[in-house]
Amino acid sequence: MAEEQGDAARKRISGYGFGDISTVMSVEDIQREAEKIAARAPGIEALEALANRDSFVSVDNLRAGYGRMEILHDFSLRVAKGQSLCLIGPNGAGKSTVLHSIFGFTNIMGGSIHVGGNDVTRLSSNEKLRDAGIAYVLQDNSVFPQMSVEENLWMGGFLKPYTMEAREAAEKVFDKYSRLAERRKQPARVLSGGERRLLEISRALVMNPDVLLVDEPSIGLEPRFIDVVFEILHDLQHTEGKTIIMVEQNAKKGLQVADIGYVLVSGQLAKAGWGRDLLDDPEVGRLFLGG
Amino acid sequence: EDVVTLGSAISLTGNYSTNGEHTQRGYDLAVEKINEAGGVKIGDKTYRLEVKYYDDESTPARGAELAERLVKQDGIKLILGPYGSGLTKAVAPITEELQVPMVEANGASRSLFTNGWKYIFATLSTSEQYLSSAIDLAAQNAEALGKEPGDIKVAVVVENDPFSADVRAGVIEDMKKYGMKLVIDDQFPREINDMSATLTKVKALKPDVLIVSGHSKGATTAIRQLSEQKVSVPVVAMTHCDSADIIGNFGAASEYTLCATQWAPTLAYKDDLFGSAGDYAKTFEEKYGYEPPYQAAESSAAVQVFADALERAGSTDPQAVRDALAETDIETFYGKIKFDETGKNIAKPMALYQVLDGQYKIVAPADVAETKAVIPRPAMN
Amino acid sequence: MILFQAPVITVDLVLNGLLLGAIFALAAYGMALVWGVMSIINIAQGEFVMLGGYVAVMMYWSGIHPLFAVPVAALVMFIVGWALYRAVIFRIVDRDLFVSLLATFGLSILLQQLMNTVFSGNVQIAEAGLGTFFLLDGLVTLSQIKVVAFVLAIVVAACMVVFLKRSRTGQAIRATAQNARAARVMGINTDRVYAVTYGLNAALCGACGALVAMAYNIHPYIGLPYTIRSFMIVVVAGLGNFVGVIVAGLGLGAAENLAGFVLGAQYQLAFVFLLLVVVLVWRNWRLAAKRQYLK
Amino acid sequence: MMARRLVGYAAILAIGVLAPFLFPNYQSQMAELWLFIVFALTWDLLGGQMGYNSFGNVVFIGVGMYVCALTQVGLFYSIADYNAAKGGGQTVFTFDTVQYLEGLAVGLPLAAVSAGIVAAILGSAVLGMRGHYFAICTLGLGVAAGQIANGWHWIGAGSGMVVPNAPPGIGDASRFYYYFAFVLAVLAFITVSWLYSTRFGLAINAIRDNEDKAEAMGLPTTRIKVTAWVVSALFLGVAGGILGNLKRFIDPIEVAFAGASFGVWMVLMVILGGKGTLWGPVIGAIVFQFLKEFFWTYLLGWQRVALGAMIVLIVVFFPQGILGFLRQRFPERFGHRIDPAIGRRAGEAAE
Amino acid sequence: MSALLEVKNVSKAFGGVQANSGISLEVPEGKIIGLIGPNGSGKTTLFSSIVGYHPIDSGSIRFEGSEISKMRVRQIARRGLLRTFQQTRIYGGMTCVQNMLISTSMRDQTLGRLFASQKSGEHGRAEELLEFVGLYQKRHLMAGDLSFGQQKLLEFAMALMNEPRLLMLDEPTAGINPTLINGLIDRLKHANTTFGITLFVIEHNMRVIMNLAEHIYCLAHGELLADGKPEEIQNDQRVLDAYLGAH
Ligand SMILES: Nc1ncnc2c1ncn2[C@@H]1O[C@H](COP(=O)(O)OP(=O)(O)OP(=O)(O)O)[C@@H](O)[C@H]1O
Ligand SMILES: Nc1ncnc2c1ncn2[C@@H]1O[C@H](COP(=O)(O)OP(=O)(O)OP(=O)(O)O)[C@@H](O)[C@H]1O
Ligand SMILES: [Mg+2]
Ligand SMILES: [Mg+2]
Repeated sequence: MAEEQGDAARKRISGYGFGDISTVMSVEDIQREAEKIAARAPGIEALEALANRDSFVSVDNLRAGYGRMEILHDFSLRVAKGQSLCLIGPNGAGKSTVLHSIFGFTNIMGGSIHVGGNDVTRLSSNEKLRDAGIAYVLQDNSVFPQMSVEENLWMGGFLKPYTMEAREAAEKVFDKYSRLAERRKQPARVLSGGERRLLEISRALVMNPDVLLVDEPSIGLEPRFIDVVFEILHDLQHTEGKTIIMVEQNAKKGLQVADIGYVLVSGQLAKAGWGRDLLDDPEVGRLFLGG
Repeated sequence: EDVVTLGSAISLTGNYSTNGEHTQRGYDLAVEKINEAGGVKIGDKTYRLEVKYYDDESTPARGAELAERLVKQDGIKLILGPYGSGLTKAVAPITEELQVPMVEANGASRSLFTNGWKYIFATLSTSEQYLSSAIDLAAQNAEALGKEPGDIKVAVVVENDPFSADVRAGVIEDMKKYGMKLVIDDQFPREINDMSATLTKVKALKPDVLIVSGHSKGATTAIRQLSEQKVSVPVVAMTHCDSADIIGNFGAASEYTLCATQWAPTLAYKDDLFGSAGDYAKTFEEKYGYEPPYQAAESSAAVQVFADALERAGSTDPQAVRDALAETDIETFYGKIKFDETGKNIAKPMALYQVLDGQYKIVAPADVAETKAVIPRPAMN
Repeated sequence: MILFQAPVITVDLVLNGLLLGAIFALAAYGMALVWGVMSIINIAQGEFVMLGGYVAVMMYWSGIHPLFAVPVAALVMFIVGWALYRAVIFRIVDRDLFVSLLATFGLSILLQQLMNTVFSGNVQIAEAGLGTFFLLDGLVTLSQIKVVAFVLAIVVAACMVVFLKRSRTGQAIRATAQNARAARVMGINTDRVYAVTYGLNAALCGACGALVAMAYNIHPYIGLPYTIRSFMIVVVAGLGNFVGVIVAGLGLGAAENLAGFVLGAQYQLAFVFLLLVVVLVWRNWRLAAKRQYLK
Repeated sequence: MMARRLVGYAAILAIGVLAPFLFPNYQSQMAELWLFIVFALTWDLLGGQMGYNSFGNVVFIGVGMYVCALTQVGLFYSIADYNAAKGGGQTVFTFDTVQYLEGLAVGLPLAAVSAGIVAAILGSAVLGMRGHYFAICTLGLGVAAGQIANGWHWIGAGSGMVVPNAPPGIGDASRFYYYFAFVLAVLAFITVSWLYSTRFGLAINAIRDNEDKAEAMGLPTTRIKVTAWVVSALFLGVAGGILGNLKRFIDPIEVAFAGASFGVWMVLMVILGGKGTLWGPVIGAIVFQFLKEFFWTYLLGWQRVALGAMIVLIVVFFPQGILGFLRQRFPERFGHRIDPAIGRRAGEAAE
Repeated sequence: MSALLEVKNVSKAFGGVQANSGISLEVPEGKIIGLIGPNGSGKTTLFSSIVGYHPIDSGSIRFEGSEISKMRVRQIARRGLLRTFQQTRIYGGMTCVQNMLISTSMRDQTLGRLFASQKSGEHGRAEELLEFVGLYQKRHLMAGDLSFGQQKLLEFAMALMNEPRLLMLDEPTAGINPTLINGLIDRLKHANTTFGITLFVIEHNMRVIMNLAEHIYCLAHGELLADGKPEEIQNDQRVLDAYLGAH
């Protein structure tokens, strides 16, 4: 694993990366071809292998959606403690829905979700956070605009029995990221896009979760912030040993940082492999990375 | 057994439902009595009376609709009036157009009798008479008030509805007779339950007479806030004292208030159905557990008028009954009833109560007065 | 114009207006809460006030001093509000705001006639048997119950402000108001927050109603004016500005009383509603200069 | 297809014409129903199609009602005398057939025009706001209008105003007005369905879906909105005039500017039938009128409880309305198609 | 020839925040111009100022030689200056075709024209353009049911339907699948060459902007930091420090 990281570091991609735009395909073509790949989707065995056979978070044959509309069809996922996994795929494939389901925002029609061996399928979202140690960073901006930066962090510790604990945790964050410390008294709405993302991520860490769900960490961010955010994630995984499941449209960057990459197509798992391998996979490149 | 069904849409819910209820009970009591006494004799057959009710929710639109429904869908050709001038105003055009007679006991506004309607008959005195006698009293006691009748100051505070508007008109016409001054002339909307602004005006302008008319809510609010703000006016006169039960609710605060009434249990009228006015009061109280306000009495009388007209007409045909009604000339426990060509009852005077040590005592008109009015009202301590 | 002949009258009017305004403010406060947090406009506001009033009246009938009714009414109404949320409101909480307008309107007419059937349409009062203050040789009168109502209203409102700023629940409510989904990610049970918020609103209205029953009078159809005034106050104060609500409430009360005096009582309500319209149009016009609009 | 539709329309017209003879006892309820259809259609023009939910349309009904009635009287008597009339019978106001018809002939058009003008003026002031601010502001307008009428003695103030008695010359008055209402409803229907077929129809839909976008694409949004409101007002004005004569007594708050009844009912009918559809308001009005009459007849004393409960049930559990429901159920019958992919998902969920 | 759009030291502040200060730039006829800059550097604000979403504090904006900074959104749009939004905006409750039909240019349209029945020609063009962005099969779908990426394409097609002189796109590719992005770029270039529509594009995605734009302006802290050809910008130290970051 360590040398994989070194390997990834060598061909480091900044921001959205550069590269050409030769491959042009219509939505329909992508859909069609993607479904072809989906036909030979990897079995559970392959997923186990990627998770080094001691999966910490495991999703089995999940069927979930919104209202009566089923979005995910028999979706399975495996990731070991301290590993990071990146979901990519076309728009509307159901990537966010996977994270929603793990955190308990969707209504689950079938299948099961286990974290650290115990079944969390039917837990409510605050039980997920308190008992199962799962934290979630949403796709769209989710700070409390009228509250000050530190209040936002305190809210992160809302479920802690004593407010003091939350405050201590907040202090830790401030020691770590000075750019937040400078703005601790200001209302969160004045933060720039990157700082918001930083706040959201560190706020998710106040409850000190084992599993971190991150949806499109880099959306709408300027290149420099993209790198900053991914460094934070990398740091969390490797120094604090968090398990990270992320969704990323900026697929090159995502796959390059993550150990494991899953390709999701219209609610089904189409392909799975080491992030690095998927990066090099021509088919994936053509269909999802823009060549 | 044969039945004659009367129809009525009255306010069972809504702003006027208090008095709507009094009205309904008045109707029911009379119907019950008449049926006990063997019913109505039409031609050579006797009929029982019945009343079909709808709820107009105190809204005229509804009232008009329901009146039409009573006649057209339910085939009822004899209508008993709703409560209040507003609703009567809404129903009368319908009965007029469908040419069915309506005897009403709670629409007092004169504006009901200026459209040339031929099918409306009212057992009650029209509302301009309600409080004009209070003005007369004030004039008679002018020197007691330390004034010439000419410079007595009057404040008129009425709800903004047909009935009170006409009460106001009557009072103002009467004031003109004596040349009194109108210093306050406020009309408050139906929703309002706070008169303090107006009463502040009263306190500032110190009128000698305060006239209030606003159904039960008006009476309640006025009495309460008068005592609250310690506004002492030598003569305070209002309508709907008894239906608002101001004595029960406010006790001392209601002392010396002058109250317009169409009827009182202490009056000398009598008939052979209910006996004397007092007997009627007893019967009513036995059945419903409270003293009958005049709204109930005049309603009962309305049913008697119908019964009488039916017997004289000798048929239930609306035309015949209408003509018989026009000829009505009877005395009931409620008073004499005789209609002029517009349908008003011109045979019965209004009476005026005064609250004296927790009792309603008639103080006007002179011929039926039980005692002399206390004017000016002693200042509250 | 006697206003100027006797300036004391103006004092009297304004004072009585303020007392009235405090009571409006209480109801408006609840509406601001529900509107801000759940984006629901509660047309049944006035009916909650009315219910609270009947609680007071019933206690008065059973010989308990109606002042005790204020907390009791609040408690009872909190439960009622909670129940209503569980029964109906939770289904419309994330719907178009207009749906909530209609649904709560349905509730309001339902409650009106229900109360009419239970208590009849009579005007009811809960006599607190307090006296009256006289200032400036009796020209300015303040009935003590109104003063009590005023004080209570202000105290309750103040407590609410603190509660929202300090308490845990308060924090949760604010968070939910600002970003519900984020709040859920923080592990806040937004559904419970909504239930509590709606309950609190009902409780405020209940307390308000008890005061109305003591200071004025109540009957089943008293609701609408309170609902509309609450609107008016919240709109004028601007959403989320809870202190503003109190100020606006007092202001409205005074303005209304003066208007009733100057224009004559028959135009008092017309004045209130025209004021509402004018305020809105004016604010929108101001925004239009910045090429924005009210929404 | 086309032929079938024509037959359908013909049938409806036939029923409309014959109804008074088939059910002579229900004439005025049916007349009221046609007016309700006008209310609903015109409300949906703004609420459903343009996304502007108005509680203030009663203003136009009220204005129309008063203008028409005042004209009917004013042409022949002093309005002040008529409304102030006091005193036992010496002043009696009667209208012969010619006067009566003349009054209507002038009154109804005048009602339409004045309502239209009011709409244009108010519209340009109020239609700048969006969302619930518009709803609240119109609500305020409705109540204020009622309160002003309620205080204005010249038009009868709180005592209301009795419209001129229908002279025998015109026969059965409620049948007479039934046909007015019927014709008006047909006109209203034709007008709105034509509007929806033009680009104007698309434009108001665009405003509903995203007004900023519509503006950014260069649509004259303000003028479009005001126009739509004025169109509604024209019809509502006439409807008001007719309603006044149908009810025969104009109470400022309960009949003319009846925000708490007509004002809300028209919204309910639309929601019930289906917002933003052509036939929804019509169906909604019919169903609503039946339910209402049923409640008021058989649930005496509980009718409003029932109505309230019904409202809650409708908006909470049935927000898309009858047509909306059908449209979801059989989209293709409404010319829309659903993404096959989503269709598949739904299908699977259904199993 | 003079530029189609001339912005002369435009400033705009929101309360305390100075979103734009003294920005001057030019968009020549027929070109594709890029606008980049850190988050919060004032790009969207500048767009909004140009199309009249809010009044500017100072400066002048000239379009086709005439001052437009005092005009309202609608008037400016009628002159053929159009913008798309950072968050896609389409008419979700209408079908794609209807979305297109209502997007036709209002340049010479009076209110009355709205009541004239549809011109058949317009319908044809609408379908052509949908074909052009690859939405032909979905033309009768409710626009709201389209996926995220397809909605962006529809918005683009609607803009073309309006036949603007200048089209300003705010982050057209944000959150879109990389391969789809290529398709979008291709379409943009196509529109520029075949329809001769001038483009002014905000982007954070270097892969897009570098391949698309002929000239790029870079904002930072509300001020114009640098401008030049893509390769110049790529290697401009200030831009690297303020925006791109070392790589
Ligand atoms: N709240 C919702 N209700 C109904 N359907 C939804 C909802 N959210 C998403 N969907 C549908 O579910 C499908 C998957 O949505 P999801 O957000 O998971 O896609 P995604 O892979 O995250 O796309 P993107 O990359 O654009 O975020 C889409 O077809 C979308 O239309
Ligand atoms: N309506 C507003 N009110 C107050 N401040 C605003 C408003 N709009 C923008 N700002 C501020 O102006 C600055 C520039 O905002 P703008 O949206 O133009 O940045 P941007 O360049 O578009 O950033 P991004 O790349 O994230 O879209 C930011 O600091 C923002 O907080
Ligand atoms: Mg997503
Ligand atoms: Mg931007």
